[in-house]
Amino acid sequence: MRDKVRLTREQIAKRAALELPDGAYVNLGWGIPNLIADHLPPGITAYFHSENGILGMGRRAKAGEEDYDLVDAMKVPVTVVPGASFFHQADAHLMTRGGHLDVAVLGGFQVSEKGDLANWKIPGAKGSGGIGGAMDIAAGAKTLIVCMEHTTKEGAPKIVRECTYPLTALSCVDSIVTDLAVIDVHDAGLALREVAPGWTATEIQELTGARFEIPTRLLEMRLS
Amino acid sequence: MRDKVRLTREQIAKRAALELPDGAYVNLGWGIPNLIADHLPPGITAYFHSENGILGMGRRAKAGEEDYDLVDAMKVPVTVVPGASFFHQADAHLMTRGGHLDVAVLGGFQVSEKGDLANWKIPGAKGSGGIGGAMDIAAGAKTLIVCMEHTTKEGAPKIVRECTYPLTALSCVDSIVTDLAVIDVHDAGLALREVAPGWTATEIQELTGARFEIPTRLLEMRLS
Amino acid sequence: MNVNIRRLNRGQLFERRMKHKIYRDVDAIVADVPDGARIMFGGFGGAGFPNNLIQALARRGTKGIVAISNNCGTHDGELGLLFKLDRIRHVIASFPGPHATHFQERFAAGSVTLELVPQGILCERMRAAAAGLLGFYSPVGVGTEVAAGKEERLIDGRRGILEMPIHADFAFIKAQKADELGNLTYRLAAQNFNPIMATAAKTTIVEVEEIVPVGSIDPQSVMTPAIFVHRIVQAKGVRYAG
Amino acid sequence: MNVNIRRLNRGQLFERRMKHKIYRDVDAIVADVPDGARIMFGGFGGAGFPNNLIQALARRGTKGIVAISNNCGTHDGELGLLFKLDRIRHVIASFPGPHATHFQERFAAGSVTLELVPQGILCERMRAAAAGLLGFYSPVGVGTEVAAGKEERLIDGRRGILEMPIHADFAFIKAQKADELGNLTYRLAAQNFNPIMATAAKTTIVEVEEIVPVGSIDPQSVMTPAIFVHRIVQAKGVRYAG
Repeated sequence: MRDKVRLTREQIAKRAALELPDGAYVNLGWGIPNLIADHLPPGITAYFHSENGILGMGRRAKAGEEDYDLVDAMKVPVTVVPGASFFHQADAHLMTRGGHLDVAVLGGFQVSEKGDLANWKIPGAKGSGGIGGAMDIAAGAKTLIVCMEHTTKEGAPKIVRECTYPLTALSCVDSIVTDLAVIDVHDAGLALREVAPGWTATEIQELTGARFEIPTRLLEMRLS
Repeated sequence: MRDKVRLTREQIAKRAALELPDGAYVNLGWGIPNLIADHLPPGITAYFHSENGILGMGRRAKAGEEDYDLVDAMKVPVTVVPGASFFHQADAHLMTRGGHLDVAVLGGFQVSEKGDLANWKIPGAKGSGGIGGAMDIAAGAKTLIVCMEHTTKEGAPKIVRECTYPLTALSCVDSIVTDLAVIDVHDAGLALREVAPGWTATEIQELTGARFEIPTRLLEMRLS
Repeated sequence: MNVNIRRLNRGQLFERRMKHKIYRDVDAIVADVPDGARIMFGGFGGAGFPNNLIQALARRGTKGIVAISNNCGTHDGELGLLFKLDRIRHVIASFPGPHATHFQERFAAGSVTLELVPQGILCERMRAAAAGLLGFYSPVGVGTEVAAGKEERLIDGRRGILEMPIHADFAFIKAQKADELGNLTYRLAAQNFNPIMATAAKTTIVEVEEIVPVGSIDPQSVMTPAIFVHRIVQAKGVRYAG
Repeated sequence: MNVNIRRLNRGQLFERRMKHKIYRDVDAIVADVPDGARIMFGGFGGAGFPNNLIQALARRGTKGIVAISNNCGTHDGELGLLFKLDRIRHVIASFPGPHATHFQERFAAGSVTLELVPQGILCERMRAAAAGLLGFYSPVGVGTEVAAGKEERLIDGRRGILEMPIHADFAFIKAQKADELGNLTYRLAAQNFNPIMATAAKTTIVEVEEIVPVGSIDPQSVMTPAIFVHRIVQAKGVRYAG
């Protein structure tokens, strides 16, 4: 029996990056998705959107290169690529809500079998919580990919029949990339597409809170 | 008895120009209002707005100076003053509808005693008619002045109890400047403020389709 | 510009993407516009009209068009050509215009129908489509012909009518410059409806006076970001002087 | 610029008008902001915060403020100062933030209330106020906590909730440059909420890095036209580095 591999956060990001079509306009959320920009496969160009008014965001600024008027949605000083543009936050969200982004990749606490997403608030957590741009992005992106660990630290499934966490948007998720699998959300329900090296579909199903369809030909997750 | 004077279109424009506060942002409609820009009293600056995306519109372009990317809402090549700005038509109407213009001056077919305005379509006239920016402007300007002849060519009053022409907006007019009088629209109804040289309030009332209040001290219209 | 520009070593890929947007001629760029298409046309007061695209569409022969435009052309010029050739069946406009003779004849004869919309509301309904909104309440036109058939509602003591988004299959627009990715600039008052329409249609087709290399438009001067632009063609300016 | 510029011989008058907008110091510019005022505060991610105005408002002592802001400050920085001094009673925000310690303490204690709004909807509700709209239907937040208490409606097969305009008495914003009439430019991603808030409040107060003569900003580069700007003060940049 082969060793069971769980993907690292970087590997999840790398796998998700393979989902981006060349030339796509893309918004990356907090957490794992934010790592994707550094893991684009060779030959693929993506134009990154930031909800504070940047299209064509580049890599993080190096030490000494920081300009604090040029930050991403996480306050990190960044750069822009040639052909970038700046605009105000209402126009930035005209882009998110209006279906102009080809792909958005968000983190998730839970995804339901109908593609509902919960990613902004943990029940019982301290503090006010905060929505930020997640609800606009989830409501409007042409394609929404969620990157997250397959289970919580306690081992509970994060892919569930019904979300119990506060929702971000209904029926919005197209695909889920985790440390164990790639799962698509279809109208008929979930469909397993790939598993991490060493895992069987049955083993993944046991760690998943909702049934998924298993394809005739199950692929192994590509890690590069 | 003094000669009864009817103001010319230029004189109506001149009189209306006296209503503009210094530094006002102003939109001028078709017809008589459009003459106002050339008749500002000395010492008064106004910043003219054009609904095709200009703030700080200046005089008409002279021969040889025309730039057909710089036209007013009537397709006339114009100029801009220092401190002007350009923007798109949605932002131009954010200004009109959102209460940002200090004064708008429009032409009128009829004004009712409640301040309703009809200025876009003559019943029975040939063709489709056209609204343009009039409804947005009438709905949103902080102060709306109507410039028009006091009566139709046939002598029928244009200030009426109820408009019979298709409406532009309800309860929007603040003041009416005609060739015979200046009349204010108050919540309680119309109030005569000034009459053209040689006219009595009673004579103006006869040519007006709605009752107006007559002030204790009736002024004569200043023509310059 | 004190902006850090990332050096891309993906010249070829950029170019491949660019090639998807840039077309060699105006006929090719409208070749797939089908009969019955809903099309937004930019331009106002003679400025910013996509006259080359309109003429190419006339040559293509697309008919049954639903046009969204501030006006309905000037004699044979601007949209006038498409009315003259009976290619437009319905138009959503704010000011068809007394010189829109071909439209006016057909409107009088009943062969073209018209939805007349206040100019700012025309902008706002397109913007609602662009921004993913489903409708809005506006005080404009309350109590007028424009309110006919629309839901009215009292909100915070003000009367408002429900206005719906205007979507389109295509936007035909005119800009001054495009870079090879599709970032656009406009000149002076030639912006007018163009930047709004660019955001509101499924496919935005732009004719420009000049195509410039990526990176040559200051990111702070971009008026329409490339995300909204799908097809670009450089075309010699044609202005209808009627 | 191939723009015809009208030569004005009214220098004095221009100056009088300017003097109405330009203030000598940040304390004078906020001197009349009353208790209970509704105030929009620009800024996002450390960029574009009107920190000088915020500090002047703290010195003035205005209390009972209803704040509209994307976040709720960073420790003592940005809006943090006003929470620390208990000057804000209610806030409409999209992402208060884990480092908004003064807000979080008061929110937990119940001395500050919060309306949490999706970020794009926050922008859009302010824009609705600016544009004279009375409300709009949006799909954002349907089926979530955000929809609680809001009217829901099915429009063209999509679920939407009714969102109302957000008005304010004042907008406190930060720009890069103002000309003496109030035309503004912003730098890079420091625009964020500032241009929207500038249009949405009754009185817009702006702190700028530089005041330049009228005519020195290209009319095509103006980001906020002067019509939206009521008071201007030049203030040395203060950035909270927390």
